Amino acid sequence: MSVETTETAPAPKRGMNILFGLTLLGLLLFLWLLLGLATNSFWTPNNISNLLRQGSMTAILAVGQTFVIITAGIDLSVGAVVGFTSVIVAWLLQAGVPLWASIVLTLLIGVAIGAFHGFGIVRMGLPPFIITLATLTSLRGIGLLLTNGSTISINHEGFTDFSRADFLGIPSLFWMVVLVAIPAFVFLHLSRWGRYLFAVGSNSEAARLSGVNVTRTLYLAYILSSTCAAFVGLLLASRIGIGNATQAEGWELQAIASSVIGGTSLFGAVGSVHGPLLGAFILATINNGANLLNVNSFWQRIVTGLLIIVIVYFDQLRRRSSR
Amino acid sequence: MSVETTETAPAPKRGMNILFGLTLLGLLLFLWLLLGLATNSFWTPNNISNLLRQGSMTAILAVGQTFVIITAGIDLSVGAVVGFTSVIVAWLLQAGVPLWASIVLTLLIGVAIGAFHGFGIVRMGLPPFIITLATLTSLRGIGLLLTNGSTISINHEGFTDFSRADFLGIPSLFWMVVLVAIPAFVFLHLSRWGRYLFAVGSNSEAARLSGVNVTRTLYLAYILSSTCAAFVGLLLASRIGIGNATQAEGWELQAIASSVIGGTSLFGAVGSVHGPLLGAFILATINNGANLLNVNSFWQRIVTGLLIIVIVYFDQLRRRSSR
Amino acid sequence: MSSFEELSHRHDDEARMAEPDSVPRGAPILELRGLQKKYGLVEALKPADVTFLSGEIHAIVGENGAGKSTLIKLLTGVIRRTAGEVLWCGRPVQLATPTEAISRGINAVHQEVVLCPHLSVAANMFLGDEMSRNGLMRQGAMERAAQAVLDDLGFHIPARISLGRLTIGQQQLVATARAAMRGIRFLIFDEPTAYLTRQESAELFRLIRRLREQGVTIVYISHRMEEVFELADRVSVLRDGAHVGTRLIGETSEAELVALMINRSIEQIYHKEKVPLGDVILETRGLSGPGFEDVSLSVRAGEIVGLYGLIGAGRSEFALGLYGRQPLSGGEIYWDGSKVTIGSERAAMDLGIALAPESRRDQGLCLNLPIGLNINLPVFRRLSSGIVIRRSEEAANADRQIRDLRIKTPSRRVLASAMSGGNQQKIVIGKWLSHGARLFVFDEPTVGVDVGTKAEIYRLFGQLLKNGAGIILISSYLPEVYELSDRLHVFRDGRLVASHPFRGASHEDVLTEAIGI
Amino acid sequence: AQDVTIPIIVKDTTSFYWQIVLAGARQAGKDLGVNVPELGAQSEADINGQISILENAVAGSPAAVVISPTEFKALGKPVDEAAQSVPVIGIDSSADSKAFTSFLTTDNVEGGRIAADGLAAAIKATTGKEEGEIAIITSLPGVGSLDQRREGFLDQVATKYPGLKVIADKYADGQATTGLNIMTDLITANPDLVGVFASNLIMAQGVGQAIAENKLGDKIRVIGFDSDDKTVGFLKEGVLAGLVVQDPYRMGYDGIKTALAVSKGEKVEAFVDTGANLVTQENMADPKIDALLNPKVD
Ligand SMILES: Nc1ncnc2c1ncn2[C@@H]1O[C@H](COP(=O)(O)OP(=O)(O)OP(=O)(O)O)[C@@H](O)[C@H]1O
Ligand SMILES: Nc1ncnc2c1ncn2[C@@H]1O[C@H](COP(=O)(O)OP(=O)(O)OP(=O)(O)O)[C@@H](O)[C@H]1O
Ligand SMILES: [Mg+2]
Ligand SMILES: [Mg+2]
Repeated sequence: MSVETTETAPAPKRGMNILFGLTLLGLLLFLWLLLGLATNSFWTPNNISNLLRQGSMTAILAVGQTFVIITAGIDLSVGAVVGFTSVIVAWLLQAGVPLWASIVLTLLIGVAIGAFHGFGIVRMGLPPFIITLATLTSLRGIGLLLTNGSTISINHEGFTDFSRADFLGIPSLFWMVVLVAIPAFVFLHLSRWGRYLFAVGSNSEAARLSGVNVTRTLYLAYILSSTCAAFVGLLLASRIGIGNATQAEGWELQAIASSVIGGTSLFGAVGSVHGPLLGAFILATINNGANLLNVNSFWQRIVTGLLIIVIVYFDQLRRRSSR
Repeated sequence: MSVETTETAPAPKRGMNILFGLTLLGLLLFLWLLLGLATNSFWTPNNISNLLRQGSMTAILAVGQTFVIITAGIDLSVGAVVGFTSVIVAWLLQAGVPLWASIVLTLLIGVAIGAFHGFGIVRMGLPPFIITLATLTSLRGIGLLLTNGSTISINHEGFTDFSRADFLGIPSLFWMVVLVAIPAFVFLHLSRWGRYLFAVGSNSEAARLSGVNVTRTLYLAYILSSTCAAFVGLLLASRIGIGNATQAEGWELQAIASSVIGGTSLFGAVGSVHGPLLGAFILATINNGANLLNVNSFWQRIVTGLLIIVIVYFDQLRRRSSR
Repeated sequence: MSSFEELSHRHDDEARMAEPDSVPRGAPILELRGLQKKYGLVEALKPADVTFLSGEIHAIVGENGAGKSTLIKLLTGVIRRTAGEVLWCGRPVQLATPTEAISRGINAVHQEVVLCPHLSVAANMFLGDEMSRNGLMRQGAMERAAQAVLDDLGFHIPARISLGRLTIGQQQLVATARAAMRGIRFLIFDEPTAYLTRQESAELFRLIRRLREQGVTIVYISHRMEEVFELADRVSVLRDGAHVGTRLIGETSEAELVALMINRSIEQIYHKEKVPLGDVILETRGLSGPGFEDVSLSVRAGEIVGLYGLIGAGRSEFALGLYGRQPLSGGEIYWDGSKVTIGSERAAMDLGIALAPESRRDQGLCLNLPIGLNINLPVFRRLSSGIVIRRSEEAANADRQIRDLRIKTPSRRVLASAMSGGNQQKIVIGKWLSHGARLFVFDEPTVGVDVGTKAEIYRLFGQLLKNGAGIILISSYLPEVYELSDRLHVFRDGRLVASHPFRGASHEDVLTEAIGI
Repeated sequence: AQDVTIPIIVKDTTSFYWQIVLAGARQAGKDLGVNVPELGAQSEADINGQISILENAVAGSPAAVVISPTEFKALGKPVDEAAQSVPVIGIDSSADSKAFTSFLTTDNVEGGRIAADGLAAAIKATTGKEEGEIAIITSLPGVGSLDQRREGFLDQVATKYPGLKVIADKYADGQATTGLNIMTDLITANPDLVGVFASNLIMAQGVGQAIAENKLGDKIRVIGFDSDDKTVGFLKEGVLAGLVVQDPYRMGYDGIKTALAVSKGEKVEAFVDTGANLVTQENMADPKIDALLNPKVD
């Protein structure tokens, strides 16, 4: 694919990113307004809390995934990493390892998995799709082996209470999104490493000849993605109070969908931090609304699929017209 | 992925394809030899029949998937299409539609789904990953809605007996692979349309400038993939005697893995028909062997993941060194 | 009849069936009436009226971004016109798709090579027009035919290997052979000699003249004035998307064309600053690596060292090896007199080496990112304090390069892909000017660059030299290296075969050394 | 008109078993004039999904909530939390919470034991003794109720049937085809296999198909779990030796009925066992069993 300009995602004009962010925000607010009119329960503090909690984990995964997609890669393993790290933290806590150490070790496992992906891609020359697909398969197996197919209970009260707690009236899970999003924003949009991610995604040879350490940049992207996934593994373990290797199945696709709905281009070099966040909460709102409206869960799937098509289509349209 | 030459798979030398095919065949035979030594039951006619049956469906899916991957696309929906069409054929047979008509209608549904993908990619400008992900989500929903979450039994004896039948001592399911593979080989390697698939995957702009109808080529690739999936849906329905929308979950990843193990490049423009067939039967052999050796099924997952890495790595090595 | 003519004949018959029109030699074959193209608000081509006569060689000249490639893309059905009319043999035609253009016998060799790297050379030449029998392709026949055509044209390229294995220059030749096979009535060349050496250019000119003899109409776009005067019958000038005139070649002069093109005059193109030479900055001793062997040369402050050679002579490989992109297999590098090892691109940059690579598409630019980001890419480290980038400096640096190099863009935020070929080249150069260094390696820096900017770039070289830098100039354009280099090295088959001081040998001698006869 | 809302939350709406539970609940809603939103995750393994659905259901301030917790430990706290605002009625499986107002379960561990008994009886009927090699195939790892069935089965075999040897303890991936493949390979590798426990509907379908394909119904006895047309058909043909059948319809129906009573402040039974039964060719004509095999799903 060396000579095609037509297929490259046309890049956004000045302010386009922000404008698209606003369009998405508009869509989200519109959905909220609609649900507020259609149900009595949507705008209750309780439900808003629920909504924020429900979107949080996908949002964090989607941010991590976005780093990888910007480099024109993909990380299919994030769901498996979430399940696997939930097992790890449960296992550590059960073994009596102090909370802080369990958390640090779990995150380090995330770093290690990301580094392994980086190694596979950079040193072994494997396509990202394949190496992360392989990890996906193997990690679930290892997690199941560790637990012998069952679950590990977590009896650390402080840990399991965390996901239910509020701070300033906002669920702690949502605060975790903020905790991830702010440094992620600084990193991607304000620091030079963020620029390097875009450059590598656009043309890694040009980036390399410009002195960008392509190897390090790729490692970084995959490590960030896996670490975000490990962090979500911690949150999930806290939320469900157990470690179970089969959890979070298919979350990688949700994360990718959120990211793309948020304007990330799968061809690389186009993306932001706020986009995937909005994408994740749009998907969460659809599910939440469908539950409140008592929509058949099968219809929910159909609608989600259609909505992905519609949103991404309009994103394409907007970009094309702004050329 | 538009501007990098470095990332495009290096173009294979003449005869390379065949050589790689032989390497893979060697690997497959080696596995068979090993299993023959390790177990008493591997080389029984019964087990060989089973093995051929077990690999058949993935093999057909992988061939269809390969057409799409050669155009530098991907079809994530094939698993969902298999589940969905198994429901459709069960439903038609239950409603008393004659067998031939049920089969034709089911295959036509496959064609329609593929055409929809083509439409989304060509006309709406959606990335293949996204449109097929959306179909995956929606189709499962529609299938579940049709069956209300349950299964539809198939009482047509001839239909369900088919998958158990043998012909010349070879299971009919494997004959179906032959039935698909021969025209697929002629199409991909000997006809000009096959060449256009490679051209579009290599550089769609160049293909367009040469007068290749890129639109039609893309439609063709996705229609072939979906139709293969619908065909597998028929075979699955025949084999398990039910229609159930949640079946074949994750088969898309197996098909993609088979294809890539068989030497197809996810960057497009590199692939064959025999490669994915061998890939599918290698994966089937791993599962069959693990069952015969009574390996813990969790280990099975781990080994599969590792094997994918190893095989694709050696493929890369071989290609790089042959530059 | 040569195999090449046979093949074009095959097309000829098909085309005649599709298009019974024919016009006598010298009569208008293609007429543009108010042809216009807009990209959003950008008017890439203002309503233009141009007439092409059957059997002529019609040159088109103009500055970078003047709209030349746009015109070609309109004629070959790559893009659709915004307004206007095209008459083919006196009748209005759509030219909406490449297929339509090809079926009328119109074809082009585009500025950027557009072929499929994974397919074989033969498959590329026959793409979209395969020989087949009973629905199956005749692969052997196509390979033989393609090989015959390539041999006939004097291109030494095997037809069976993958196109991706050839150098850009060789790929360009394949594209040429292919177009010549198909564009049997109207054939357009968009800067075909950009990546060709002089010898190859000569081959190409012979081919073009031969085609004209067969009655083919040729449109020839180039920034090299001497080529225009050598080849063309008539010449049209574009300026800022507008057609500003057409002249018979005998009735115009280089000065007039340049004046029409840029609306100002330039005194001298090869502007050579006389800078006193300083100390040796870089010295290589017996450097070897993939594609080159045993190269020893040195560069002093204030010196331009020219590397000339044919395609594949190993100059680019030498530059990449020096720059740490590819591992060296032997030899030593001395920087300011002390031995160094350069393990990575970053190490080279930190020493003070800058490399403006050969292929802007593959190595030079992140096409789907903004111009500003491209220009700043090597210097983000300098533009950052701590973690964050100082955004005002980021903007200022990009804007300065855009201004200095006269990159034709409304803003630094426009994507590099929306720029014309020449403007893209300027971005690549701007990137390294903003980085600054003590040794600049320019690999084919003026490919596709218009005369005005060329002069500008040469003046910049002078500036760099005065600041105490040294330059390695790699070029396949002999007049350029010849006139600018303080020392000219000739490469052949990966080895340095000859060296001359400034104007120390004639053009012919240098060429002979490069070819090796 | 229906201003009383009682949502029912099942484990997996894509499974037939849970559709029967929903059908029972739906009927109860019609009979009692209650609005019954039918909710549930789309996989028994999706714990987080069920927690979110519970949260959403409670946010709608219903009169009560009926739930079948997908995992014992994980749903404990969410149920505690939900019970602070509405009465919670548990069905099918239990959770680590004391907040349930009432509880209608079938004991899955007990179901596993029943399967073991059924398998032993079937093997005895064919070979004359409770001896030989047997296998268990679990549809998916990490699913609470399947774990409990496996546990009950293995425990019962170990304590009561020393002659039966579990030579394979396999996990599939929730796909009938995988069950089928595992079964055919087990047949190949273990010619002495006499019995198999396929612990849910999908596995029973796949395993049954393998037995039917190889015509081994009289040599390898298979006990399945839950029922639908397909597996009942297998039972009739003798491909399957027995099915452990619960009463999902009643669970759904009584769940809503109990919840309504609770919401009106009436006193209800704190614990009801709806039971599990072994269905074989002999007793399948029983009216009571027949009702279990043919629930009124619309
Ligand atoms: N896809 C596009 N979108 C927007 N503007 C474009 C696009 N392609 C070309 N342009 C603009 O149209 C103008 C004419 O470009 P064109 O490529 O025809 O120039 P050119 O004469 O071939 O220049 P060069 O000698 O540098 O190749 C330029 O200003 C360019 O920036
Ligand atoms: N990775 C590689 N390994 C081995 N040989 C290579 C490699 N890449 C290129 N070559 C060969 O090295 C030779 C030198 O190519 P190079 O591009 O450096 O020539 P050049 O003098 O710069 O010519 P050009 O005019 O094409 O730029 C060519 O024959 C090329 O085929
Ligand atoms: Mg141009
Ligand atoms: Mg070169």
